[in-house]
Amino acid sequence: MSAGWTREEMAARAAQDIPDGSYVNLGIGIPELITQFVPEGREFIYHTENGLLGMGPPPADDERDLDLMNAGKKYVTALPGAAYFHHADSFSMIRGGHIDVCVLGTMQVAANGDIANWSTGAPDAIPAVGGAMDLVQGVKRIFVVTQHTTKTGDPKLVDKCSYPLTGPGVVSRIFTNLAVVDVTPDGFQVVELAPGVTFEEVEQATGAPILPRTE
Amino acid sequence: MSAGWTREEMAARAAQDIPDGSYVNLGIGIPELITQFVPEGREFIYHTENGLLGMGPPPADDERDLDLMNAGKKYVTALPGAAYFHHADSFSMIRGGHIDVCVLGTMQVAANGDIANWSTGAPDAIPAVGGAMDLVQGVKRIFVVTQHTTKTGDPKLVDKCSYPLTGPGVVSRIFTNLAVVDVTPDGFQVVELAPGVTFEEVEQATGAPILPRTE
Amino acid sequence: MINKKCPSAAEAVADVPDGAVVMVGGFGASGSPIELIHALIDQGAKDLTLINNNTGNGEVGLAALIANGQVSKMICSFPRSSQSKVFPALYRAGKIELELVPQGTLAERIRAAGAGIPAFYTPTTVGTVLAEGKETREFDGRTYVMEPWLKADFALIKCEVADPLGNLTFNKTARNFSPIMCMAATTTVVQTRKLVAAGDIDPEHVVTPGIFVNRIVDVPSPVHEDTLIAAGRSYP
Amino acid sequence: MINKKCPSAAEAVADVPDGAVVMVGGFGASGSPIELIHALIDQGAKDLTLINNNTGNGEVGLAALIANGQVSKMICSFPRSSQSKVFPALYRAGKIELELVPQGTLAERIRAAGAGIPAFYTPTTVGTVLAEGKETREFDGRTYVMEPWLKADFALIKCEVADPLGNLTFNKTARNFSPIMCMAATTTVVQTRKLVAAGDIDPEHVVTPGIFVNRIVDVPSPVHEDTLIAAGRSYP
Repeated sequence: MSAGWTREEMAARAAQDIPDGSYVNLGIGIPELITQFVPEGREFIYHTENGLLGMGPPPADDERDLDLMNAGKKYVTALPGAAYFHHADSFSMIRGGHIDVCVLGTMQVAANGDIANWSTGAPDAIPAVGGAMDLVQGVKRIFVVTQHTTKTGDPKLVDKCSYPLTGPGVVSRIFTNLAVVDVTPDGFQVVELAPGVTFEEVEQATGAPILPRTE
Repeated sequence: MSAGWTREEMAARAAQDIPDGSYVNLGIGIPELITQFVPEGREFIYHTENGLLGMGPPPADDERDLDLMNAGKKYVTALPGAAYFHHADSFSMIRGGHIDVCVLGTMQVAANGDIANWSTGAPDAIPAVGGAMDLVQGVKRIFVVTQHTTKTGDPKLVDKCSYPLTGPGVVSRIFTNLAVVDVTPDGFQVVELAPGVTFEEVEQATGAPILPRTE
Repeated sequence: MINKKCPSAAEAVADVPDGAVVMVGGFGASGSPIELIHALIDQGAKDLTLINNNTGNGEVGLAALIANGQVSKMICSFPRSSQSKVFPALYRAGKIELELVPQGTLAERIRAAGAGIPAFYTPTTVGTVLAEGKETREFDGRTYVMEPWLKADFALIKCEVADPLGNLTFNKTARNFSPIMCMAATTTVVQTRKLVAAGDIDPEHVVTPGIFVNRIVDVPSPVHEDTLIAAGRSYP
Repeated sequence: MINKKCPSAAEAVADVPDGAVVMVGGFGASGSPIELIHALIDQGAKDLTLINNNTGNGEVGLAALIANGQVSKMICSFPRSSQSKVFPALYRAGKIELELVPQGTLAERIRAAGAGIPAFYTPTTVGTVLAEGKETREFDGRTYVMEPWLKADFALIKCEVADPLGNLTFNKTARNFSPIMCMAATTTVVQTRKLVAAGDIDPEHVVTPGIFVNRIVDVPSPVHEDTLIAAGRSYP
């Protein structure tokens, strides 16, 4: 399927739905691209779990500070007006409902808003959860940015997650390469189709009933 | 009774039992005098509930800082090496068992270590507890410094407190004008008599059985 | 650029509704946001639940707000002091409700609200009348009381330095309850003695990160409760 | 004058017994007290329970301590990373136990230990396998899980500036778990890049007050895990 949004376009589309002045936590992968697509006239303040509010872009290689990283353990910078704090304060921001938007990648997301993005549940896997379970329970709005299907073509938007949950009923909106999809009381519903993509194509790539956009 | 210790001597005697390097919280009244009687070669670090570790003596009148007070709302100073912190951190120090010694005044203290020093329980009294209940539960050792009897001659060391408790079974040692008294599994026991005071005088002024000093 | 500055104390407290739960920073006189409290007196919201360690002194600030009949309930640890007359009189007359909370439990309940912790266990009050009716539980052989979080609709806070993003520092023991109250209120209103540009506060020295602050009012020469009382002042 | 300075890292960790619960500050490489960890490798205490967000990288620091067979149990939120090989191999071989704790719950359990709170409720893990077997409870119609405090016998911490009383500041995101671990351990051992006189740290800027610190080791030029790994180093 050549139609649809690129990774960059998915991030840009997600950025459109983040209000000006939001406190934002970005997961690893496509969500990180959002910083490059902040809409004109808006400003987001980035939080990273390991104790920084006001995170800036990566530094030049020769300006790295080994003690300034993000939760993904990548080197970052601090913008004017930044603040450092310890881990209990950092997760107070998360669990206390102070962060406005969290944008995550995922393995699966279900029609009821369940998300599974931390473990395949394989018996030989080393389980590792990090801050994902805190984020999905604490942040006001959970966005997911993800390819609509896996590399092998399996749907990532499903009726029920087969992988262990990160949190139940927490996702509000999903941005894929094919569409913007809301989690509604009636299940998935298309909000917007990517250019050149039909509702039928989305329906076929989705592992659960999905409603067309309301006219 | 003219024999016995003065207020200053009671404070000085209590100070003798505080180890060098202790973190100390002092209640209002006689306990405050302890700062004047720190034994030669020892150093105590004073904590005050409203967010200061390293509290120093009162300032000269013309050097008062209106934003630098202690929990008794008196103007104080901060010594080199002091630290300011917020109330949740301050009571983490208390409740988390980080303060070594708390010296309190009291209305009553019982033979099992119960202390009552926050309310007479009178129906028209405005109840006010402050940090007393946190201190008695959280600090490692609770000392009491008090006159042995009330102004009207009633015992303050009693079999059972008639006033509402601040905390049950928390007091370890009591310094009065007549004696130093331990709370033991067998009840009150004299550790030391004030100069010119007999055990019988202490016994008579005490509202509970009291054991003489072990030879 | 994000700028949380609000033109005046009056505008900053204009939307406090009747019946609101309002936290007020300060421990006694130290850290009390007098200008914001007086703006709330002018604004006139009624039936307020007030959260502060004390109940104010003299006839200014917190005491004046209570005297003005705007407060129906007080949540505090120490409602009387040598200079507090307003609250005791109303309390004895049955005109104001009191929820007495030990100081450390008050602080921890406020912090819990800010941290998304609905309840926790504490040894404080075990075996006293203040634990009556409360759920207790043993951990490792010791008894603890369960305490719920304590949230507010508004927090009125005084700080020393603020930037437009809401990063704050405080002055000495005027810090007290203020940082945790900033975390626990839906809308946090701060009066600052000094307003600086973003970046002027070292990120290592920020006490309250801006995420916990909604509105900033520039009050470069704040009055101090102690000074007002010494001068025999009353408000309004 | 009170002086918590300890002559060497070796002396500072000399009394860590076999079977001790040891918290180690740092988030990945940032804030990891390499010199103290290596001293603990030299010291040789066994059967340790280690608490850290991760499990170390490469063959230095935390990973080297685990590789040396001194750790029987790991409590962490994220035990694997691109450069962690030691823990995964031992875990798959059944030679090391893992208690997986979400990052925010790990931080809050540590903070609770320092604050004298034996248990608290959190929404994190509700509805997931990590809540299985745990007590849940509803507050205001939402379900929460009860979590216990997490204490340690020792904490090994890296800071930026310390004074002889144990007051500490940290460097940027190297702060992470360190301040709360200082609170939660019976004995807190800190390596500092800079040791200054009492009073040289502004009391407003102290991050960890000295009451939470027991021993300070002067390590003016600490090695950094990332640098050691890039150089292909291993320890011992």
